[in-house]
Amino acid sequence: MTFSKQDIARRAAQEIPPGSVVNLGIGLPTLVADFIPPGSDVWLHSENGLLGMGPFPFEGDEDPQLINAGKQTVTVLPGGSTFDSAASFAMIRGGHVDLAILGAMQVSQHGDLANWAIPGGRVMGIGGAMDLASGARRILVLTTHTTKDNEPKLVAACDYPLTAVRAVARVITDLAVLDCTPEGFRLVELAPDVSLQQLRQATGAPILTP
Amino acid sequence: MTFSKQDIARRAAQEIPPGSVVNLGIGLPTLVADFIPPGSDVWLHSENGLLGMGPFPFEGDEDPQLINAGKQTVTVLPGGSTFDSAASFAMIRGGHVDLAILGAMQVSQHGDLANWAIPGGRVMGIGGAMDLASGARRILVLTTHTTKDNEPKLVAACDYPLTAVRAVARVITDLAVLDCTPEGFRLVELAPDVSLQQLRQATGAPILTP
Amino acid sequence: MTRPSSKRRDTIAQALDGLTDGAAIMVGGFGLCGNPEALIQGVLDAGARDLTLISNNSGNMGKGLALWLRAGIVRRVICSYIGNNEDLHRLMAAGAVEVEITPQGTLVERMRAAGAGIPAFYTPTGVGTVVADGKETREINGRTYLLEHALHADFALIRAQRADAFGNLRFWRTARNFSPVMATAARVTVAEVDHLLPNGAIDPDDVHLPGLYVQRLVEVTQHEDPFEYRTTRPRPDAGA
Amino acid sequence: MTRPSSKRRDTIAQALDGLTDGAAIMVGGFGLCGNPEALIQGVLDAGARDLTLISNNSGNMGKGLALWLRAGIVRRVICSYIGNNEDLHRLMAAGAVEVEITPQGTLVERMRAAGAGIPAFYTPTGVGTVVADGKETREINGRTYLLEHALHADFALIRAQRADAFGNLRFWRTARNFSPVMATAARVTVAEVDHLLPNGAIDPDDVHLPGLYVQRLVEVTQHEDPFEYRTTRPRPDAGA
Repeated sequence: MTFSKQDIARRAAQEIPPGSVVNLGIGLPTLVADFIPPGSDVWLHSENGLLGMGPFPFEGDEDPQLINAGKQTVTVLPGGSTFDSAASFAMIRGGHVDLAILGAMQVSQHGDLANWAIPGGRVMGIGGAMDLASGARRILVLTTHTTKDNEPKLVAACDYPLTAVRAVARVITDLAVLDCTPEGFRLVELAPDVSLQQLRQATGAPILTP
Repeated sequence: MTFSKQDIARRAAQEIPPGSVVNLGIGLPTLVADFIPPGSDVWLHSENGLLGMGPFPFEGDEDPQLINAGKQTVTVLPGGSTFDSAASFAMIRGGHVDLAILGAMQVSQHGDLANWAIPGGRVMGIGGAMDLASGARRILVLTTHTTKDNEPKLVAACDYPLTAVRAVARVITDLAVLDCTPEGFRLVELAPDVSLQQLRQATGAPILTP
Repeated sequence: MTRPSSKRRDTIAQALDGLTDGAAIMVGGFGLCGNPEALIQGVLDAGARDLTLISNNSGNMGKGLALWLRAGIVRRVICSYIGNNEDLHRLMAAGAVEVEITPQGTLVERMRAAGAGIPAFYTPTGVGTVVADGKETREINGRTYLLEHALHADFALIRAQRADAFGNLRFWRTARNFSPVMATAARVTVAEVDHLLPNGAIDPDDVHLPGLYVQRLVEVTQHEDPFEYRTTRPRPDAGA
Repeated sequence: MTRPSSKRRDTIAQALDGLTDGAAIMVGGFGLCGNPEALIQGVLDAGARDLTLISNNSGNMGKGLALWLRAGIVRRVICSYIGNNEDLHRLMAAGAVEVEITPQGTLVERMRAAGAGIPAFYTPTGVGTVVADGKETREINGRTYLLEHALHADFALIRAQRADAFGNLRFWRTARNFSPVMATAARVTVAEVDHLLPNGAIDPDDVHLPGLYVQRLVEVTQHEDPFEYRTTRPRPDAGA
């Protein structure tokens, strides 16, 4: 049994220290918000200029001028603040965001991240991805272990256009939790009923066991 | 009859275009505020973080947390704003202050300004002087024409430590109004009853007449 | 204190006076959030062409700055994200518009630098990526950085919630985004404001953008303010 | 929402925990305006020595940071202006304190850079002066600039008017000055606040400094707030 998307998000939430400032990327990382325990004093940062992002608004309360970086309507919690984009990226670049949880197209064992463009594919743009990947104190990646065509996304070296080099600390996939090291991905935790052999077959880089 | 300090300040006020943002240095330049015509929409900037500085407060209204760059208690006019020092110097360095009116120890014909340290004297510090002199769009200097020892302050080349090079546009002294040019100080206006010869004798650089 | 400000313009056309063909224009907003809707339409009406558009998304879903793209008045775009801005995808693929994609933090820091008199700065963002191509790198305290340059514009068109006569602005929630920074980087900043108030209406400590950065003000009371993703949760039963 | 914040400290000593000999400390204030008075006294009480003090004026008239200078606990000062800070003049002349004098705008921009992850930037300020001695210069678009580097600190000690539990701050009038910028540049920022309120007490749009920059909060309700130059004008006769 592999980790479901919900499992990945739940596992990712365990990586968030109480009192920390966290930026959640678009897609799978967004789900993590649902698993942050109440009262853990975690502050969500949205790079369009919001700290202390709350849940989606109640029906009828949505404000087109209060959105997250995914352009979804959101709310702001008591203790939240708004600011301009220069201030927002100063927080990111200056290392004041404790953790960024990002999606990925490829991650290398060295922690190189590729998550903004597929070679030959349509360019969606960079957005805040490069700033987050090189600026946040710790980078956690959530991704399926392989592509739809069963190509490994965890590789020895990325061949997709890079977002940042030596950036990712830990990866959580449907198969495992792994740390990036120069020698390979170090296994932290296997999904239930996933074998080491299965993991190795699905990974394009060495797997180190503890 | 030479220009008095009041005359210099009154003449300097004529250099301020309506609607402009002006920074007044400590000392003689501070007097200029009294001669800005009401309704001329001039906004005084104080580099400690205030735009729209008003007159001194009424007795009893003084607030120790509302001061100008000379650390005097002041007021803030309707339409004024407060901000941090980084924002304040971004305004100055970015050319958003239209005019800085500064004091001087020496000014060269090329517009070099020396106003922060006397060789061998006690160093008072730089403060905002270098930022203002190199950042404001136009620099106007107000000064006595000579030192207490009758040495010229308007010179061919400064020998005091510089504040900025090629910075000063115009100088107003007790003897004359003069523009800086590479060839010498170009006379704009003589004080009443001051002769050109008198001006030349008191100046350490060529005087060009219109 | 409450005399009419000389910055006030009665019409959009007056507010955009002097905006010529070939101008570099920064436009505030994050996607469609915080767009100066009337000014965007006004540039179209004024007939300006061959524009360089500097804006984070440069339109979306056929709205906002997509109007400029569809009208063919944009020659070049500097942005950070295209996403589902199909108009920009199409024009970029056809080679009709030159597109420079920049990391979002670098884009806004370049504007901040322009406004603050900083001609260039070093940043870690983009090192080892295509963003670094052709740029100077430098090692400082053991880490590699890129040199990035200030980004100026002829006009900044922004939207604010409240203004006073001097041009002090306040923004609402995340509609602030790039707008106050763009205002510092442009030669002429035009603010489209929901409410234009007399001086004194905004406390000095409550100003988001000091008025010296705003050259023209135009009051526009009606906005579409489109949603891109209207996400909600069910309201808990309030009883009754 | 109103549970006690873990950032709150009950005593000044707790707020300064971990401040060791040899630390680099930024202290907010412009002259004596906006000084964290209790924290300044607290460092003295804690017995820390050999400090690097980064502050625009580093005391004045025997007050504020002049206490540190008189106690001999400062080894080095980075400031922009000495003026009539006689204690600093005396110690500098005696060679007892090393003093680096920096243009005020460069001083604060170096702090801003440190907080914003910018390791170095070019500035026009100081070109052709002693400030340029030993620094790299570079011509950009026909003008010469100096390279200046980010300035970090171990601690920032600042004063604010209002805080909420998360550490969002508001400052009063010109007491803001360097404080919010220093908070971004230090490893640990301690804010001495007049009023410590629950989260929600400050509207998100009204925050001057977001709480992520503040690690510790201590409420201090009494301050001397000395005047340096109490300048006034006569009150017009109010009748009666």
